[in-house]
Amino acid sequence: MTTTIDPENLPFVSETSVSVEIETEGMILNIGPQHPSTHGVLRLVAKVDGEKISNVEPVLGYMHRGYEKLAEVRTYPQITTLVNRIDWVSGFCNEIPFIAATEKLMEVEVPERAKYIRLMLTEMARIASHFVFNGAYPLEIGALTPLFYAMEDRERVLDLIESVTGGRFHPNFNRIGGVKPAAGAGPATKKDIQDLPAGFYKETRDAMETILLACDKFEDLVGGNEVFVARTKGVGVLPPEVATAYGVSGPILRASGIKFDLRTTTDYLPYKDFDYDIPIGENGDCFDRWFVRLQEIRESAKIVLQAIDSIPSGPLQAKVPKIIKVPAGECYVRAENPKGEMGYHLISEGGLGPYRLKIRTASFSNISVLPWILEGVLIPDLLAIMGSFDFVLGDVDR
Amino acid sequence: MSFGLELIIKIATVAAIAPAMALALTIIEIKGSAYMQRRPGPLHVGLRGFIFPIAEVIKFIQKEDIIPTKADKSVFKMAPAYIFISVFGLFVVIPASPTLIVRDLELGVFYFLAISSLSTIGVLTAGWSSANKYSMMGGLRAAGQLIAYELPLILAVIGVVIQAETMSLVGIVEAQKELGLPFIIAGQGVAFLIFMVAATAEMMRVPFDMPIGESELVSGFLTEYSGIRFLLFYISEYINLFVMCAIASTLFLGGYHIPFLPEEWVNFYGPVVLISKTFALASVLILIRWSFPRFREDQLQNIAWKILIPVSLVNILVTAVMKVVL
Amino acid sequence: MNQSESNSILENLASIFAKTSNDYDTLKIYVENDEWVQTATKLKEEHGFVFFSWLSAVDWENEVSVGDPPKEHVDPSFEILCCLSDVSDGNFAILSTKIEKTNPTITSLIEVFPGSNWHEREAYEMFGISFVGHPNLTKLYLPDGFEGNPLLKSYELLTREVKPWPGEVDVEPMPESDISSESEKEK
Amino acid sequence: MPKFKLRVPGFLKGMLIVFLNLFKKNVTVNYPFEKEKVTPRARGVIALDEEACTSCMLCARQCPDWCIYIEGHKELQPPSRPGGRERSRPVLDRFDIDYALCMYCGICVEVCPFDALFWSPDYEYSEYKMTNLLHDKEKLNEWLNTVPETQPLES
Repeated sequence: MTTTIDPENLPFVSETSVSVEIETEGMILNIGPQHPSTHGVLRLVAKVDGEKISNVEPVLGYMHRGYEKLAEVRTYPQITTLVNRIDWVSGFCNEIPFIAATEKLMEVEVPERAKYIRLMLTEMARIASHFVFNGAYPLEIGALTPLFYAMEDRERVLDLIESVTGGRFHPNFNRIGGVKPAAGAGPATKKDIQDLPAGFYKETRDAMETILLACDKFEDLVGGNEVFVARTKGVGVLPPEVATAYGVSGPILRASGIKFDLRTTTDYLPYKDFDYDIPIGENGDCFDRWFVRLQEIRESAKIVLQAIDSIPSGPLQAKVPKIIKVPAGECYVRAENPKGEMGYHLISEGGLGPYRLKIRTASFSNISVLPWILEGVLIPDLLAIMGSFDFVLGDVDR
Repeated sequence: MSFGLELIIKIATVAAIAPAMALALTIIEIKGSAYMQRRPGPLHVGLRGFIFPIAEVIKFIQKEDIIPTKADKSVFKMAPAYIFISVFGLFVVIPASPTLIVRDLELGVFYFLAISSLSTIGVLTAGWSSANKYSMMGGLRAAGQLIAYELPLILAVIGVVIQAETMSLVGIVEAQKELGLPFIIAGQGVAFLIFMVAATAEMMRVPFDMPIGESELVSGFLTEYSGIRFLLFYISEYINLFVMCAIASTLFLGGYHIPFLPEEWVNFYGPVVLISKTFALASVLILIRWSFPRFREDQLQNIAWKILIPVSLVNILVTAVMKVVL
Repeated sequence: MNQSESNSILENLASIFAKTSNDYDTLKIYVENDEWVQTATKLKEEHGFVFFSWLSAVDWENEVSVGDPPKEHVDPSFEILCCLSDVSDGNFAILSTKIEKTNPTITSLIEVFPGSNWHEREAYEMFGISFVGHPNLTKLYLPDGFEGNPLLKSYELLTREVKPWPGEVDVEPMPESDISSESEKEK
Repeated sequence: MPKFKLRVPGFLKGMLIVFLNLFKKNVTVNYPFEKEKVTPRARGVIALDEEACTSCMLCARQCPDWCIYIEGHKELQPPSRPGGRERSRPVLDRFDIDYALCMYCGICVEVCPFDALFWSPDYEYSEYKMTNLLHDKEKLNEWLNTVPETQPLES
């Protein structure tokens, strides 16, 4: 389409707006499964016009392990070991909703001390998961050192989890009806019921103090940096109604201004006995998503400190039959995972294993909003936005 | 001594100094950044890791040099040469003392600015010829960035030239000697900042390393290079760092001159002073590299066109007025 | 969910809809499959259930080749579940409808909740349920050349068939006959 | 324009933090030469106490990954009291754990009614070939002496 210029009133040359559309056909850029910043094996087929992305189509399934099918061939204790491998960054939090669902169906009353230990380890896993984000997100944007400081603080928390449960990533510490009672079930070991190791309280208090200091350091090192603020402020704004329509949950939803945290409505963990506030962001951009997670680390550290002071003593596991058969019934339990809402819809027909287990993971819905939010965005921003969604591919592909 | 012999000696010294300085800077960068991140860095290479760059050079030399099949072979092979030449060319004008200089050109500054813009061609051809979408984007980004930051570099240097009334680098250092104060204090502080920001962008170091943005473009125009070609890129990056800091210290920090040392010995302490000032500047750049994220493409251009150039023009105006007044 | 405290919303929900069940703190609303979209929009507009949590299906079958069959006889059909929740105090409701296996189709919720796009694609490839009105109903997880719907109860797990179960091997009985009868009993 | 309040520009604080870290002690452990202290409860490897095992097959059946292979037979044992009947006692022939498949969940250790399986925090048993990861009962017995005693507990 060319503009026709009539010779009489020739406009001043500089004002002739060349409205000839330079015909550029877009390029299909394959931000493939093997890419430094896709948090695992996610493939984005992006139609790119110069630097601007016209549309993005995520291709999933590279990490699909078929958990819902596996759950149908396993017994209940075996599923708890299977389930904490879904979101491996926060291993402990995946088991809680499944255990709560089975306990609800079996009407088992979990002792107080076991609930407190579960709550403490959930909050520690949340701190570990948010530290991975705190380290990896500035790496997406180009800052290389925060990753090392984040991993250093995270090691402290993982060592604590390992000293209690024996595993750093996959603790497998939950049993139906409470927490792992003893190293073995045999007569010799029955006597010494395992509990928190000696000196655990003191170590946890020091660790939480250093973590609170680390959060302030991160606020200066990353949040204060003008380049980081320039790269994340106002980038990838997610309005609240789009977030709820796509089922985005967790820190991303709270960053968009909705004060909704499943921890306030859970009844199987004693969150009501602690006072913590829920950080929310104002305009739902990448900076808010980063800042909400940083404040959540502080809240979780405070919760763990309060939990240590007020932990009751008592048994660790309720009376549960050796072979667990869950009575027929159906129930959906959801919990506040570090990534968002994680829920298990358990349909049991009284057999050794569940008839059908629907696993609702947070990152799957969080990612489904990516094609909407990545319209017309520059490539460097694509990474800033994707990084701020903090997803783990195990969570997405189940 | 005939001109030819003198030329050979000078070329030999430059050919010896440049890689040595590059290796020294690599050591500072790698071990320094490791300790900044509270890890020991390379340890088992020898001397607790301090001969790591030599090991790296040998590693790259014996590595296989892959040329992608669809690549534009001849251009692909020549690309590192452009950058290497442009970086080596800059050694001509760096004065280690009034006499210890390859060739004291009357238009030293003009020569320096002309040669330093040669590397844009090398980066662009490298990006284009490796037939890979990511490196093509890296190459185009590099072209945009280098050209955008040529201008503030030149305008910042003009302020110095006005104040020193000469274009030859030795003359500039002499001017600072009479003034008694290095130019960074005597009126050219703003120009120093602009020069350093523009130089960081020229060297494509963080926070301007969009062309080699590892998290997006895998490693920009360097993606397809390996073996000795990558080594040429790598070495010339560090020589470029040394040269830019050397020229910055010559123009702004008084080069080989220190106020209270005796004049006669300048041939002996001159190089040491210049190198120490250069390494100080380089370690500041290294510290910046490990504590800054990366700018986005359009922010990068905004800074160049909307902030650096206007400020450097104002700086020239102020210097010219001060020149007339004083 | 501590539904007991905030059961005011759930009470009037139970009253409005015909068939609901609320055991184990899970409110389930049974819906005919032609009112599937209207119920979702009603819940979204009137009751503030704006959060689209998830959508999936259950394959009710009597003889199953994987896991153990349902306790009492059940007529083979697909049950489609969709969980909606509000973002104020965390109440959620699960819409459920049954469709026969002969022609497994249902209208898609894409207009009401754009987020159901991927959930429906997953249900399509895992159960073979086709969603009318879905923009691009293609495979989400499975590679393109994959046939069959894995989450159906009739789809066996190959690895479990191929490898013999280590628990199968038993302690061989004693060579003499009289002892062997006693060990048979105690196994 | 947001109120422009004079404060130390953020990136200087960031650079100061990175610079101060230059002098702090390294946090990394130089693995082959320095070893990190492993917590006694770490689940490194499963050790087998051969005498206690009565090859009741419970662990092999409960293992989710099917990675425990057991074969045993029964033997007549001389009577404990003179004149008593010989007891038949199950003897273990083969007890292999395939560590290439094992996911360290610990169900076998818990479900064993005779305290034959224990956790030990030893983690240095990697092999060059995956098939060598199938360890027989002698190797599992060796690990028995790396099993720590029961540790003191919190109140």
